[in-house]
Amino acid sequence: MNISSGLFLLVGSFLCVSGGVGVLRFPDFYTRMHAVGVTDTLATAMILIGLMLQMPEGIVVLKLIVILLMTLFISPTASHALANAAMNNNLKPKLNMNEDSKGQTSSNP
Amino acid sequence: MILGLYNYWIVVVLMMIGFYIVIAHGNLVKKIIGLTIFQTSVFIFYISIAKVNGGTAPIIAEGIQLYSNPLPHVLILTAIVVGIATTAVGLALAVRIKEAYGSIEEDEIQKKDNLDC
Amino acid sequence: MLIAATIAILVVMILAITRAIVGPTLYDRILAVNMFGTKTVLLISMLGFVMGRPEFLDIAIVYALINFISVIAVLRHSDASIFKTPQSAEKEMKKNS
Amino acid sequence: MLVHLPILQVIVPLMAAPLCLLIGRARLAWLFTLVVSALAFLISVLLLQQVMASGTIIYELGGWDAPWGIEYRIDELNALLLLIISAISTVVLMAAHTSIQQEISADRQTFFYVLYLLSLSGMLGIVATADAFNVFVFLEISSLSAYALIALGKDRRALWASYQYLIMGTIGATFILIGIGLMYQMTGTLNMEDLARRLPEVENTRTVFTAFTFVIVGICLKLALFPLHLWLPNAYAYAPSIVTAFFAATATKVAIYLLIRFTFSVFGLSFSFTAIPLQILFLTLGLAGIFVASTSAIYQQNVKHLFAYSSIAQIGYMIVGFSISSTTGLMATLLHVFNHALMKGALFLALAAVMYRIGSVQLNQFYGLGRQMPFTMAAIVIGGLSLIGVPLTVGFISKWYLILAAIEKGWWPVAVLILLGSMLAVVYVWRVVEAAYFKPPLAANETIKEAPLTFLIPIWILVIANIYFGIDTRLSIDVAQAASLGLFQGSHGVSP
Amino acid sequence: MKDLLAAIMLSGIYGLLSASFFVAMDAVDVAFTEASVGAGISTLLMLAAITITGHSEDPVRHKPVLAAIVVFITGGMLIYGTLDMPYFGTAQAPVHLHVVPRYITESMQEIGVPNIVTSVLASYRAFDTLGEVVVIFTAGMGVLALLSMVHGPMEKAEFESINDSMHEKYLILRIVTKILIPFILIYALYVQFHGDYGPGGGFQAGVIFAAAIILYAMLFGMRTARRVVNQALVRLIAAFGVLFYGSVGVVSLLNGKNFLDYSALSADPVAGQHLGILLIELGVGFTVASVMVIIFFNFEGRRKKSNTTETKV
Repeated sequence: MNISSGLFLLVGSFLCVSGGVGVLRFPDFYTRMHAVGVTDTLATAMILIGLMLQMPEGIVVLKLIVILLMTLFISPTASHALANAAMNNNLKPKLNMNEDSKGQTSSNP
Repeated sequence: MILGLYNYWIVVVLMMIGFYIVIAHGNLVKKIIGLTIFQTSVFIFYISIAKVNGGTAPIIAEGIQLYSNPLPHVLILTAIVVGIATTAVGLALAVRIKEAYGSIEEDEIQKKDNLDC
Repeated sequence: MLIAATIAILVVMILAITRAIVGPTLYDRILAVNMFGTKTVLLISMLGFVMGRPEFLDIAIVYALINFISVIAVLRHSDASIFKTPQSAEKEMKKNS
Repeated sequence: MLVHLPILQVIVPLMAAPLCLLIGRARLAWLFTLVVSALAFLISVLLLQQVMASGTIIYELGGWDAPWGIEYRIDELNALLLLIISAISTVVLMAAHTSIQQEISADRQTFFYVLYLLSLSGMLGIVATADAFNVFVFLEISSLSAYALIALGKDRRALWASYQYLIMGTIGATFILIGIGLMYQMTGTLNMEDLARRLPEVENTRTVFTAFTFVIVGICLKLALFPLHLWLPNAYAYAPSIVTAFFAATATKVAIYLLIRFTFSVFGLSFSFTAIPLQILFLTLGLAGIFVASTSAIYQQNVKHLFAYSSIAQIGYMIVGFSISSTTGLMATLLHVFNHALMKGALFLALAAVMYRIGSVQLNQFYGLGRQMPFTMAAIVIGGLSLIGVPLTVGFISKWYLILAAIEKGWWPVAVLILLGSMLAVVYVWRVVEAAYFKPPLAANETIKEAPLTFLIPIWILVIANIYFGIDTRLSIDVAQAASLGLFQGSHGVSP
Repeated sequence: MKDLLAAIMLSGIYGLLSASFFVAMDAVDVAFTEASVGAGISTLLMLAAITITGHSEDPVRHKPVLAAIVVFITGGMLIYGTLDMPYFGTAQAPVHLHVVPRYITESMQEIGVPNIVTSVLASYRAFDTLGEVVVIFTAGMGVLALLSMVHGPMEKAEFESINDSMHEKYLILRIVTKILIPFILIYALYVQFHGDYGPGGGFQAGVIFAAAIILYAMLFGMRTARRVVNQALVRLIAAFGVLFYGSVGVVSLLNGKNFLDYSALSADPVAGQHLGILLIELGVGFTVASVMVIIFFNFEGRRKKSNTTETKV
């Protein structure tokens, strides 16, 4: 039990960190969004499942499930709304990767 | 001594930041933000007082002997409410000032006030 | 393992704060804040287990909720302010991107 | 029910506030507020009697004994303050309906009364409680409602004044909160009596010293002690006239009470006056306040501003009496708290009447009003005389004791300076009198009539009180003396 | 940072961070409140405010030197004050030895509620909590007195059409929210009644309840929300909550006990305490939820006004 929990936590943490690095290193908003949106949901699920395996006690597991469901509901919705809003307000994705370095410098006001 | 008190020093630095924003910034909303930071830092200070090493949350459960001090928690619950109340009234005032003066910058309001006199 | 995961989450929180401070666009900030919120939910859940009293997960639920609401509020705000003064908002967008 | 008087004192206006919200009509709300305030006044009279007859009353809220629960502790000082606050509130409210109808739009009038009741109960709560944290909570109730009440003023400057007050007041309250936290950290208790018992053990620590400084600075911000007074003049000048009359007569008194309570009862006299050079500091600030504020008052064109600066000067007198730190000095301060409430209440109510008739309180609008509004102007004259300290008015009594206290201590220069300060009061009061009686009336104000009775009755109640307590000083002096003696005996570090 | 929006988001993060810190410091109830207030409600209010006031800040033109001096004196004073403090976390500090031991050891017998914070908050120091409720009520009244307005019919139709069209693009959000809201409300009730046993209580429940309504208002437009949540009724509930709390105290007065002495409520003192706590928490919940709604709706009402005036100009 403990080993599987540890495994889940480990994978979750790894995904978490990779998402974090992604949000810092990726060139523009949409790619960052991708990094966060993709890893976050899975990482959260992994970590929460890992925690569930830690302590199989009724109410705690129930609450963890509630949290899991909430994040699974909310996180993609928020990401979707965010991307939608960004798109609607004419925030252009960076399509040409060659201009990347140039864009990076100019994007910092 | 450093190990025993560093927590409080960090809180003091946070308080200073909040306090500085309140008195140095001219924007009325920014001042309110500073005020919340200032107050939140005071809350952190109170909660730090309450901590006992090795203690746990003050909700009685079997097999636990050492609890952290619940009294500061109670006080801070009240203080948080007071804080949000102040924030709400302060922001309401800022909104009204914006409507009446057309600005929320201290300097401009002061200038317009002097013209009124 | 719990400790390691907690540290990992803390690291990610720092990364998120960096992004929130650096910006550069509003949406990056919202994204970072949102991410920070989900990480806080995880952190709180972890802390409960680390400290041996996992029954306080209620707080994590509230965090998840509040996080959602504030993201919506920020989005709505940005919409409204763009609606209010179209020129300045566009200018801001140009300046930022 | 008599044993429950201390809590009823606070709880009656407190519970009345939400009830008042349920009353939609402004006129009914006013009547209701007036009745509630009168009830509070009645309770405070009974409390004072009870305290004078049988000493300190202790009331344990929730039935929990003191350091664990919150207790109310009413001694002579509390009873005196409760009496002042509820009495002034009642008298001021009599004129409220007429004045408010003109100054505040109809849909806000109910809120005005709700906030007024909240402010009243906040002040009463600060005075009645014996728990340091409870002080903070009620301080915030009274301050928050004060910000909103001031912002109800017609002029847009009221908003700005209120905002500045909010910032200063919140900083002050947060400082007090920090101070209470530090005290709590060193003693583990919040009850004032218990604090006083446990503080001497740790009084040489730097933490207690810091706690003391923060509490004092916080209170001084609320008190508008020179040089922290900058928020006060505008707040008083642009608030609705009724609010000004109420606050000028009570709000700073509550802060003075807190100052006395914390220095004498909680920290103890010997600590308070040796830890930092409080005596010389407050003496300097008090005297500086008297002169700077009185001088500024002379140059004001807005009469509300003028009397607001005068209030700051009067706070200076109270602080001087406080810093003398003898029974006579403290008694003079308490007397002045009582008397100043009477004079400023009368003066600002009279200004409210002028505001009602003319719609402005600029000095140049006062020309010739002596003939057109004889009773109102006579009230201003008597109030002004009292402010100066002319014999047969209350102002004389408190200045007399103040000078006596200074001489007792051998501080001749202070006595002389107090007299000089009074000369400045002559100047600014004279400016109003001159405008009202020795200038030809303005053409635009030809048709101005005397203020309606709803103003004249409360104004003259206060004016007559000004004269009555200037002649028959038994009540005020007895209570002030008892309170002052009680403070000195109760204060640890002093052999009784 | 000259953009207020960024500053507000960062202060929201500060709220979240300090709440996490509170959890680490064992203050679960405080963390609960700080999360919902510091990161939630106050961020919402600030956003609502800057929507009206604009979100750019002029560069500082003041005398930061003077401010810095004041701040450094204050900070130095505080650091000086910390020097004699008992070390962080020591169990021998006076705070842990006086007054509090009774709460920890006796509260289970005297009040019978496992959450010590709740027993202290709602019974030992119940009067502070009454003060707290009155503070929040005062804030509600203050905001009403400052921001409430009577709408003209013309103006109303105009701005509300604007307001509702704004939300059409958030279709998915609306659906998800529709699903979530009932659960949020149930959760609020859970927090309200579970406060005796775990973190939570009237205040937190009130905030969560209000958050659900605010969420609804944000996504479905103010007009719909106003139709669902009657403003006059909300005011009534706010007043009712305070009165309810107070009347619990008055009942104990009438039974010959001191104000807020719950043992008067029932023959068995412990049962009386339990009942009293339940009742006053309800009062707190009522007032807090309705005041939060009042505050939010009034801010929003102003925003529409400034929008329309600006488009007219």
